[in-house]
Amino acid sequence: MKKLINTADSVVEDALNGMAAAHPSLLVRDRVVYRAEGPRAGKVGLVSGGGSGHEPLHVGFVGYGMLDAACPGEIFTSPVPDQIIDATRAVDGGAGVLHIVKNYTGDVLNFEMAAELVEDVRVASVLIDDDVAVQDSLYTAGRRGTGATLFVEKMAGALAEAGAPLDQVALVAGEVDERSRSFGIALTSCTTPHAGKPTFDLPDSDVELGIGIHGEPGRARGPMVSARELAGAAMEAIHGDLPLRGDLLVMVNGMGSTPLMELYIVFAEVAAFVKGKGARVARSLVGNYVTSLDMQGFSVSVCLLDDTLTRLWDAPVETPGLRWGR
Amino acid sequence: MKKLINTADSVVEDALNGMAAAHPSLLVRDRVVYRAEGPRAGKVGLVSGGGSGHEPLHVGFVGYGMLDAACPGEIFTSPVPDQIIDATRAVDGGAGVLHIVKNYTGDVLNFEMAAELVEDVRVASVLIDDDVAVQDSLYTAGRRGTGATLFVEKMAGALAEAGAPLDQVALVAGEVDERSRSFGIALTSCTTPHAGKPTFDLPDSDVELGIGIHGEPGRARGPMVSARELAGAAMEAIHGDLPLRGDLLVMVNGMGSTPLMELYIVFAEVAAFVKGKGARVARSLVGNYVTSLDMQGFSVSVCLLDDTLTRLWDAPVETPGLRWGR
Amino acid sequence: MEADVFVAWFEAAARMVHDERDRLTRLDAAIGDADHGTNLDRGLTEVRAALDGSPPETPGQVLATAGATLIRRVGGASGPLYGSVFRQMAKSLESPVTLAGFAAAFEDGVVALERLGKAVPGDKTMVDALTPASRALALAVRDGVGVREAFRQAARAAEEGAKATIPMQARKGRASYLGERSVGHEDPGAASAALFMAALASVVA
Amino acid sequence: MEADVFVAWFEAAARMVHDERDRLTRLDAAIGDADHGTNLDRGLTEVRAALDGSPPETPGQVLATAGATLIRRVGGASGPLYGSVFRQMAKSLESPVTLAGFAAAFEDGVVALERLGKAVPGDKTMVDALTPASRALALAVRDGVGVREAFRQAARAAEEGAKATIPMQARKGRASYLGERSVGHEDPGAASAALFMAALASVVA
Ligand SMILES: Nc1ncnc2c1ncn2[C@@H]1O[C@H](COP(=O)(O)OP(=O)(O)O)[C@@H](O)[C@H]1O
Ligand SMILES: Nc1ncnc2c1ncn2[C@@H]1O[C@H](COP(=O)(O)OP(=O)(O)O)[C@@H](O)[C@H]1O
Ligand SMILES: [Mg+2]
Ligand SMILES: [Mg+2]
Ligand SMILES: [Mg+2]
Ligand SMILES: [Mg+2]
Repeated sequence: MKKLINTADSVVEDALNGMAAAHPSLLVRDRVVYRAEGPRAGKVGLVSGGGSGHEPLHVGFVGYGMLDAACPGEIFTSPVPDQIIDATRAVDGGAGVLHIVKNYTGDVLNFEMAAELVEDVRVASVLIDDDVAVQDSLYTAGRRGTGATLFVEKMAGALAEAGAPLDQVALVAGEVDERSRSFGIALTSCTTPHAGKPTFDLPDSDVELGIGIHGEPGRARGPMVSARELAGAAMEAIHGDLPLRGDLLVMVNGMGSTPLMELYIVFAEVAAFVKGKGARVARSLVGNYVTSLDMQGFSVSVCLLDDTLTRLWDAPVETPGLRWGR
Repeated sequence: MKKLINTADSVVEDALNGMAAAHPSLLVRDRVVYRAEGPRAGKVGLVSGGGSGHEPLHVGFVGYGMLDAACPGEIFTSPVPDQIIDATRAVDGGAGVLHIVKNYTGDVLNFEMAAELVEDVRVASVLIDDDVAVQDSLYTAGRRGTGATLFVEKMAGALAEAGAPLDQVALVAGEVDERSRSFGIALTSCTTPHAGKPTFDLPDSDVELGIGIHGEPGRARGPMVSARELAGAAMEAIHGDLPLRGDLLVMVNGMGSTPLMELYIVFAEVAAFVKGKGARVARSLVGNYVTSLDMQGFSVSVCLLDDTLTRLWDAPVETPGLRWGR
Repeated sequence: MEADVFVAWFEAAARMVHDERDRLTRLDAAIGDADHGTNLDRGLTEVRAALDGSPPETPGQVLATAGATLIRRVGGASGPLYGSVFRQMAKSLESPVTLAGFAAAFEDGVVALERLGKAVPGDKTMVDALTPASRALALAVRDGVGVREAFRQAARAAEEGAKATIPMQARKGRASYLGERSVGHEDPGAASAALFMAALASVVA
Repeated sequence: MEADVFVAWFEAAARMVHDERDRLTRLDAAIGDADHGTNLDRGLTEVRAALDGSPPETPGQVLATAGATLIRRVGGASGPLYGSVFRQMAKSLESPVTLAGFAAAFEDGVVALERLGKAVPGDKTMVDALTPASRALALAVRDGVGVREAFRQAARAAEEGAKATIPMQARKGRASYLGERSVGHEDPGAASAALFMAALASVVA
């Protein structure tokens, strides 16, 4: 393992210190990342969080138009209730707080515990479960939350910024999740600092299809083929679950160690696929946004837009990881 | 080699198609990336370029407040004069064109040839040579252009946008280069699509110190140590060449496959170093901006700011790779 | 059983989990996200520190401290789940603590876990180690077996339960995403649950 | 020498560079950026296509086409440098082409290269293969040696010149960044220059 770290135990702490040093707009306190300017009276607060190792998600999405606070756990480990409780209390501007929770047992349990304990704040929560690689059935923990989390944080954030009440922000957040699907493919495993070696072995001839964002192996192993074929596999999985139509928001997301050039190559194929289905890429994002440490690979996330969602996507945002309009 | 590509021969073409599909604000024609809206009358045009494999540099920095056109060559190969000639003619709004050239023999020769051949356009050029790893002497091709290229493109771009004449834009561009220094460290080699295997071998116990951005080995090999020590080595090299003082613009840049979390860990150490020298991180940038395909590692670039440069840095920019203020 | 037995339990568990940390993480790497050993080691180190800091006076206080600390420090799925086992035990346990009382409280703890995680036996989770352990304790009480032997049987049952997760296909937690690929691997949470029970047995050995 | 000899020269060079592409790239990987083989192969493939497309009538036209195509298609350092050699040769060459005329034009080409790249012998560049080749041609002319033997001697001199770059420390181009670490490796541009001369020798063999 070769990583730019000091010790395996201090990676989260050290990285948060770096974020605080780099971004005066952020405040880092007790393992929670806040907007430095604090809560705005009357605005619904947005809190998310999850294991670390997915940067810029979530900590890099704190700021105007997105999150009010993010609770980073240890590497790939959901945050603990204390962090979520602190964050929830701190960002409440009187209009209540939305918890944006990716559907993993750990995230769900810890956010639930926290929500129960902050009786003094009105809390709603939305569960993100966009990963079509997982069958949503009695035989799984349900679909994982992956790339669509960014869509929800952005759009719900814009709505909250515009002054919408908690129930409406929660409703739209849920709608964004429902209209979004993702699928990921890994070319390599990642290496967690504590394990010190790759989570799984993958020969040069193979890829993992249907991965999540925690370095887990995927649903199946397949042959390493061209960008066109890999993009096709991801898009078929998405299209098979939610037929593509109309205006789409499309994200081609890198898993952390995939160069931007390769993501653009994938995006070209994704765009061609979308066109082939008679739909339209109305908005797009290409880059490393929802990552899995140093994994090589990509995921595609698609959201079926309507006018409202497009407006919410286009609204100004000012965070370390996503910024436009200001 | 495991890459998201179709064929080694088509990587640049395919990636440019992806960029064009992802960014309606860009126009890709004959291997040149332009702002879609074309030149603005009276504005100095900014043209840069170089080998591909450094994305987002340069193609991702085309847009309001930065470049008017970028000429991507093959992987790690400077563009050819035809591209530069096309770009120079196309972006001239009557006020002349600045060529921003990184100091590599290939880049210099091809830009020079192009400049000689476009007699119909007033061309000035600035040479970027910020890499302190290379001794600037008769015994080298001179210092390489690396991270400071982004600073120059941003600040000269802002000045051009503000309507400054060519000689002034060129002057300030040169000044930014003179006030900037960089140093890079590789944890792994990169793999070019054509070579298909790593450019150099590096055991887990070692790093390459003083690398450029083309996968070349560095000036020396050293032991793999902590982020603190590696950041310290980079900062000592910079500080030894240009003593840090006053307000600094500091970029901690990933070489392409280094996760953001690790870059923040490095940034924390860099910020501590700067503080220790009595200087101040006034502006910063953390991310993969001037990359070397899938290399793991980082570089630090520092620019000594003054009020003018700070204002130019803060001015609005709207490109795929860098965006704020609009 | 006095408070010191319970303190000793968590100290032994902390030691054993620390020693087995890499094995637990490796198990989690195979069908999860490679953090279970680190998670529990971190949590139990904190439990130890909390118990050292202000030694509780009653078994219930020990369990309550352990449960709360695990919830406050572990995160992930296992933090709340283990935490809820011990917090429920703390609530259920009557003093003085007898084997029967312990077994009943333990059963309550497992039920609380099942309720929180919505897992049932056969889902390939820690439940598959803890329910056999609970049943072994109940049988020991019924059969009038001594504490030492009862805990040993519980440990054995937990260990067997953990091993029995190997052929199972996961239906809960992260391993469920793997579908059939989860078959053939021991569940890391079941393995750590077996360590908890082995620690208990070691305390009264 | 007629145009067809020059066409054959570039066809042979294209073939040889294509066959040696990976070796050139490997040499460039050691002290450069691993693109020299790909660069030249791409360029010479284009030269071939250009010569096939509209076969030039004079040696000068062949050289001019080759030079311009290399400049338009190679990029990097080697594109403009090789391009300038052949463009200068095209300008200098007088018809009919004699060995003496060829040698003089070649010398002019090398001088143009040196002027453009500001490299001198010993800097560990293609100059270190091309200047000995040029000298060999001049000596052959002086000694009245035949074309075939003259080209063979030039090829040998270029090859020796290329090998002589191995112990040199680079002072120009990308390899110069490596300082002392550039010692011990053959310069890729010198190696490809030797191929150009070998191609020339093969044409009149
Ligand atoms: N719903 C559940 N009910 C019971 N146990 C569960 C459940 N989900 C997960 N577990 C247990 O948690 C263990 C994983 O713990 P850990 O790795 O610490 O958390 P995470 O899965 O969040 O990374 C699994 O091996 C399993 O035994
Ligand atoms: N200034 C120079 N003068 C002469 N030859 C040079 C000079 N700089 C580089 N070269 C030659 O160019 C070769 C490298 O070519 P190539 O790899 O195609 O370009 P780049 O270095 O731009 O990647 C070197 O091996 C060397 O022989
Ligand atoms: Mg986890
Ligand atoms: Mg090159
Ligand atoms: Mg886990
Ligand atoms: Mg090269």
